[in-house]
Amino acid sequence: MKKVFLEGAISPEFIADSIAKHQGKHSIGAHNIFLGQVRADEVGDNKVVAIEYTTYEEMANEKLYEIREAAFEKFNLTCLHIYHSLGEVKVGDICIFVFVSSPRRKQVYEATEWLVNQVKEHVPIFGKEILDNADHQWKVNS
Amino acid sequence: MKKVFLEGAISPEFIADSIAKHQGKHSIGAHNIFLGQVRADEVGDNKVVAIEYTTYEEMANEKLYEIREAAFEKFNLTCLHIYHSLGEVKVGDICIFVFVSSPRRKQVYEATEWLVNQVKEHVPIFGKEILDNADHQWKVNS
Amino acid sequence: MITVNYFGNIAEAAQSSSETLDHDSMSLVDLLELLDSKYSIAQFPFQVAVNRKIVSKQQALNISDSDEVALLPPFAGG
Amino acid sequence: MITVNYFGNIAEAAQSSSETLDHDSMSLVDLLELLDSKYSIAQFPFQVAVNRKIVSKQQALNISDSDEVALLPPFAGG
Repeated sequence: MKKVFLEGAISPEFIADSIAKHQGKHSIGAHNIFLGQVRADEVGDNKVVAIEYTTYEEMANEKLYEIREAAFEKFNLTCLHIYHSLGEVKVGDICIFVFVSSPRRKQVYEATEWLVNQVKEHVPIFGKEILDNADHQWKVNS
Repeated sequence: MKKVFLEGAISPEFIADSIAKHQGKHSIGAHNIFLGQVRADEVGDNKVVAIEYTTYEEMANEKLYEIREAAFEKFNLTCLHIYHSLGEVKVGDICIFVFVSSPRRKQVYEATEWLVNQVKEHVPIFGKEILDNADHQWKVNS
Repeated sequence: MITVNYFGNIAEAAQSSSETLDHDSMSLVDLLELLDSKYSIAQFPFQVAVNRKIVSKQQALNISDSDEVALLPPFAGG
Repeated sequence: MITVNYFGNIAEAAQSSSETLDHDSMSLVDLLELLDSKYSIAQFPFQVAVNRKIVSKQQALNISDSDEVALLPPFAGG
């Protein structure tokens, strides 16, 4: 089982490394990458400055395994990777990285979209939005 | 007018830099990235080892400008970038990089797909597939 | 001993991320009533997972010693 | 003087990426016939761009001095 959860923000360098690792696979013709970035949403007179993520990791890993298996059934993929932050991720930083590779481009967009939606709907991850006045509120996916 | 054409392969570091440059824009919540990677396709008994790209650059830039404008009309995007290699790109290396950013994720997948298809259909780029026996053939998009 | 895990705003209300209840066995419905009497959890939207599978809060399910119960507020990944 | 740009396998057939023809003005159809007589371009699939816009090969178009003509094989970007 691959590791999905990383402590803190996902760096551009981590993403570059992941891309580089796929350059030895010469059957791949197309990659699609989704990145979620923490937005400075307004909450009344205040602004979100960071999100603190927690998870129910044992259940999350079971769900992620099911999602991964289903994706390989559903789409023609060479490989796929899902990474999600835990702990604090500041505004402008990246908290989710979904990476799909296939011989041809046709299905990669849909596969990425499907994976992101599955993670949002079915994986027990919780987000505490920290505001600039030090208050917080609990994030709910829309 | 932004520069689209780059000499040689597009490196993972270049992609990481592009991502990092968007981390100061705090209205962005979702990025989608498409990468095209040169495949070692079989051609009879031989294999593709590289593609040499050329373009009719003046016309390509006009077309790319139209495509960019149409994309901003069509989708709710904060920004978009298109990069394409010229010259030799070896198997496993990246020859096209399309990068779309938006406040929310909903449209980013479709926007990327649309942009990649527009570039493939309407931008005058030509690809000479170099085989491992030093022969070549001219690539045609499917 | 039944273990209950709390997350998000429910962990906040319980001031704890996990606790072990001094019961060997009880129905899920009774367990949720007990927890509501302690932490007023009924005010929050949440789902229940038993042994890492989502179950209905009304399900006639007996929770015993080795079961792992979790109260899960709305998911917010991504 | 009409400038014609060649790309891909047509540049290969013409052994050149661009040439200037010693004509002040001629129809597109005549120009394409002239080029076919020189390089047998009719064997290749291609589109024609005049001043960077795709035009039909049959279009009744007069090509003159300042026009930029290009013969474009199938696109292969990406």
